[in-house]
Amino acid sequence: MSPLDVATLRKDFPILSRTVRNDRDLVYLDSGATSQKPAVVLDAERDFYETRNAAVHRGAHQLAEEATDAFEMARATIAAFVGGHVSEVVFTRNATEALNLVAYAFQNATADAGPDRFVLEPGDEILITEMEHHANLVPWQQVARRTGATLRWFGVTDDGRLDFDPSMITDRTKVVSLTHQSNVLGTINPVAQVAAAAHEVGALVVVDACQSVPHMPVDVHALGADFIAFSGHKMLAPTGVGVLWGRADLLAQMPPMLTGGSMIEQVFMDHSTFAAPPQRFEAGVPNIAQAVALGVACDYLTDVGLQAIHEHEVYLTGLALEGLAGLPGIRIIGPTDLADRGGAVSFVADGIHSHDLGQVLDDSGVAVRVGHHCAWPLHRRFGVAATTRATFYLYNDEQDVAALVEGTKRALEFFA
Amino acid sequence: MSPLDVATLRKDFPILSRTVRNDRDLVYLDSGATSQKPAVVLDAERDFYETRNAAVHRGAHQLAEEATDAFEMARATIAAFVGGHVSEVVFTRNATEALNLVAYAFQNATADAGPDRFVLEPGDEILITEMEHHANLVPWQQVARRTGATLRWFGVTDDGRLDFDPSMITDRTKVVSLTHQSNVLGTINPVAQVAAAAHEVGALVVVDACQSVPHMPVDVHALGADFIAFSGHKMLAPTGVGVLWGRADLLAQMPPMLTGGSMIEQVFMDHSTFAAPPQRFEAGVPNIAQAVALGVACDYLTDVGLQAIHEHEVYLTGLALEGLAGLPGIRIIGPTDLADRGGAVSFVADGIHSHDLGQVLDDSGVAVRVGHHCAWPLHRRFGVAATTRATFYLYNDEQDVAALVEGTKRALEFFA
Amino acid sequence: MNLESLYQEIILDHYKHGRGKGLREPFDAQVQHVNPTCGDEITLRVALHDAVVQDISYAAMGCSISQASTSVMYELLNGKPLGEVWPIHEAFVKMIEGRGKVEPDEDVLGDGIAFAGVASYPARVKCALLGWMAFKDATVQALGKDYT
Amino acid sequence: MNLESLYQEIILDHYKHGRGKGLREPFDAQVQHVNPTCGDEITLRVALHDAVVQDISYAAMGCSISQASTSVMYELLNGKPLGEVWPIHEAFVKMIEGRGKVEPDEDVLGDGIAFAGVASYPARVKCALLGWMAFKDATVQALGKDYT
Ligand SMILES: Cc1ncc(COP(=O)(O)O)c(C=O)c1O
Ligand SMILES: Cc1ncc(COP(=O)(O)O)c(C=O)c1O
Repeated sequence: MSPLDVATLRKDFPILSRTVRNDRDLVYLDSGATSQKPAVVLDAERDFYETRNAAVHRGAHQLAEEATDAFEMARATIAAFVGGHVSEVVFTRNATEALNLVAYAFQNATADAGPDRFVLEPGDEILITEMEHHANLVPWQQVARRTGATLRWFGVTDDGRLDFDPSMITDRTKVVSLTHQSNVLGTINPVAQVAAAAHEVGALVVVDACQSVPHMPVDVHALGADFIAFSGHKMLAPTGVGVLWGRADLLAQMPPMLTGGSMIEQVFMDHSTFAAPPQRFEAGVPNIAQAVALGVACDYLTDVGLQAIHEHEVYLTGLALEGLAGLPGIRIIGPTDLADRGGAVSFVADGIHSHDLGQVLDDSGVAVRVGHHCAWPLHRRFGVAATTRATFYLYNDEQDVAALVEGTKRALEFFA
Repeated sequence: MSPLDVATLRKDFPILSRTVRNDRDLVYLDSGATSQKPAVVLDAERDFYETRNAAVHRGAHQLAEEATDAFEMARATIAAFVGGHVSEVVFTRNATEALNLVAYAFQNATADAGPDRFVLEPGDEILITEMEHHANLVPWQQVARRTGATLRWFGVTDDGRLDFDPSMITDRTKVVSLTHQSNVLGTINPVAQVAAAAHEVGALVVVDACQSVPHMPVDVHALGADFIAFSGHKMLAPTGVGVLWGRADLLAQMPPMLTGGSMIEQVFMDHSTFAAPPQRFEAGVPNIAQAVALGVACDYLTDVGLQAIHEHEVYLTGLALEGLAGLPGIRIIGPTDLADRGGAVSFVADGIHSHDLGQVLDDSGVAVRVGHHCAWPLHRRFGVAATTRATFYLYNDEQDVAALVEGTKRALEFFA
Repeated sequence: MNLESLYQEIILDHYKHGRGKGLREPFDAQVQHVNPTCGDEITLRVALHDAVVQDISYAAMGCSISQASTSVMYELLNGKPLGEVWPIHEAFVKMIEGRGKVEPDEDVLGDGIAFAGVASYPARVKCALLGWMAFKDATVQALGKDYT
Repeated sequence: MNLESLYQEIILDHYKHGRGKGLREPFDAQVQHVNPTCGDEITLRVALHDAVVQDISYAAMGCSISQASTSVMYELLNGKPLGEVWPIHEAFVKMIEGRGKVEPDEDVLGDGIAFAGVASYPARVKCALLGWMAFKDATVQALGKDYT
């Protein structure tokens, strides 16, 4: 049973009443890519523009004061949402930029012979996992190449769990970066355990929380993370805003990635000094309205209840796994049990390419994602080029799962 | 006389009917920091979320196709708006990020021993101007320091014009980066002339078009630019979106700044290859709704007419210069004639700090900006710590200018 | 648009029974192309002689649309002089990228017109063109070799 | 809020006739603080003896609020033992950052309460605190020197 009253929640999301392809009801099972937005979030964004729009931290007039207030209050809301301090929240465009920001702290500190904590040398190791999204893989490849450090990774077991081998964490390990919940497998990783091992050798711990912060209660201190990254658009907020949360003492040491206005302390033609965090990492006029709306999205999620959302998604995941197991030739990529697992269900069908399967689902009104979901090495690990992925959120219900199973059946018949 | 029917245009901007401080009508003269938004732009953004919201370039379902269409059509509109090709438009958060993207192309190409065009060596020179916004200054300081190149700059004359000395452009010059219109002085620089000299020695030309693209017709080829950067929020569009336009052959050679999903060609655990531009420079889920709305803002501006907007602003600038000249102890920082000049009027008042002057204006309902406007070295050049700046846009009228002059008079009296 | 007009019989047939499959010798150029969103890939070889396509051979992994369109391409282009090849190639690309607004010419495209429906599904455009783009790339490379 | 309650007579008076201005010897620590948005700056020196503030001397460039608040600070803190200084300092910062919701105590703040209006203008908070933050910084440095 789900703890949510989905029928009531659905009314908050205008897009869910539209139809697709020949008047089918929209069954949106692609929230892992991006979520839909409730009216209250859209209202907040619009209201900002219609009543308080101004550049923040720059003007002394009333609009600028009100805009700055709204922006900084959103920062405080978001900090509280993940158990951090307001000065530890940096606004980025998306999680990808947030992860790059950390990676560039290493690259730039190394180039500048900056703070030890962030300097990498040949022999140093960056440790990730084989289930990372490209956003938490490619930036580390770049850093490794440019600093001479070595990129290593934990494997993934056949049933889609992290193959956590503590002996890989050694004195050479300088940073461990891993996803909290896999966007393909649904697996929730034992981040606290990995973080404890990493901290024992003095390594920094970066958590890609893109698929966890929107879907379950996350507390940065309980996780043991030094940095976490997540995207607003995956948690009911507008596109164009993401968050890097970082431990205050670490942010204080980090060089900026982007430089320009509003992040400086003093500027001369030949050199500059930089402001304290979080301003140091927010160059230029920021994504103000989007940040304000993200604050409102956090409030909305808090009202619904993150634990309830998680339980709801686990419930739907159980139904989906069960329904798909009843079809011939379907293989789940990821855990088939519900322990430490969130609402992403990826699968392949014998003899049908996921693009074709997805097309039949689309024709049935069911929006899923097909391809490698920006986790190409993970797909290679399972010997598949692409999978079909359904992801759930608070506005999905049993009927949506039934439509997924029904549509998949139709695809199997169509391509039989 | 103004060529615009401002009274009619003002109706499109909901915020302009609000009042500030004790029921004063809002007189918004801070568009140089950020512009207000017409309802049609806000409608477009909201409509995107309510009807077509999905992650672009990732899904095979109908929503994803429609979202991708909207996003790519906005790119085409924006490309046409500045006379470029659709594949030459890269979406960033703001102009600051766009300028950093170019600066990092040099930094990273140098670190990677990449394409010659972008490799900098000790002895090479980066040439900017003393009137640059921090966004077009600090990133170049960083690049110079990390590559060993030398940062040099053109000065500014006493009357606020670029002191263009062609002999500073030599074989050592690898990149010339300058603002099209100063955000403090209002000066419009002879970019085409500078660009021609730069191209003669094979240097690349970067133009900070933040204060020109929103306010006058700009054609990248007429400018002779290799890159131009501008911000959506300054041209009626939402916060959180900016643009880098770059010459196709140059973008094709440039390494990415941010890496992650959607910008790759192939990904393996130990290395990756990257997509062609513009995707190569857009890592992660982009600021989709903001980009779509920016497209609509461009259409709105085109309908009003960029040449008419420019003439309107020059007209208001003339009125402001005249009105302020009539007050005792006011000094204009910038040209006092209207040749090659846009709608930014900065000034200081004898014995009154700009913060105090701005406060009295604010109390009169007039929103201006006070401080160094992210051009600290330029202020130092004129021997002032801060100025009061009024900037005009299509929704400002003669009454707004009168309110500025009246409010300034009140300040002079208040602090007499 | 409905599913049946996208997946016409002829497409499903080419998908199940790909023509010209396999990598063969001799060849003048070989290329590898991928579709970065779904990971589909093709390795394709072209053998030219006197500006005539002697052989197109390929090994591909992908969806029905990409597999079938490569197979149809093999039938349409193999053995033809380049002077006849390019108009067909261009017409096919134009149709696929035409967003359903380009009327395909059966005289030029033959079985290729079965892919007209793809134009209404922008997300599948890259699938339908995967083999065709690889062919173009390989042929240009082969020509470069010929003349240098 | 109106202009007159922000710019009270006493503020304008301190602005025009700053108390304790100038940089003097001897001193135990000197700091330079800037307000990055408007470029205002202050160089401030503190001389301590037996945990008593012997002298606060400063050279500053800035708006009426920052100039006047530094001048008032000089009057309030100069010559006092640190034990009395910190409660005043804390009360002033609290009032300024209180967004108009903190009731200032005239017994503690004296003339300082004239700045209560600043709390309603968030953009001016940094102005009002420029000198006070510099003082705190300098005093902490001076104390560090004393005890190491
Ligand atoms: C000339 C100029 N360059 C760059 C910028 C930076 O723009 P943004 O803060 O939107 O990145 C601005 C505006 O602040 C500007 O006026
Ligand atoms: C696990 C994970 N990490 C990172 C990302 C990147 O997020 P974004 O594209 O919003 O930057 C995603 C989503 O695409 C994700 O699912």
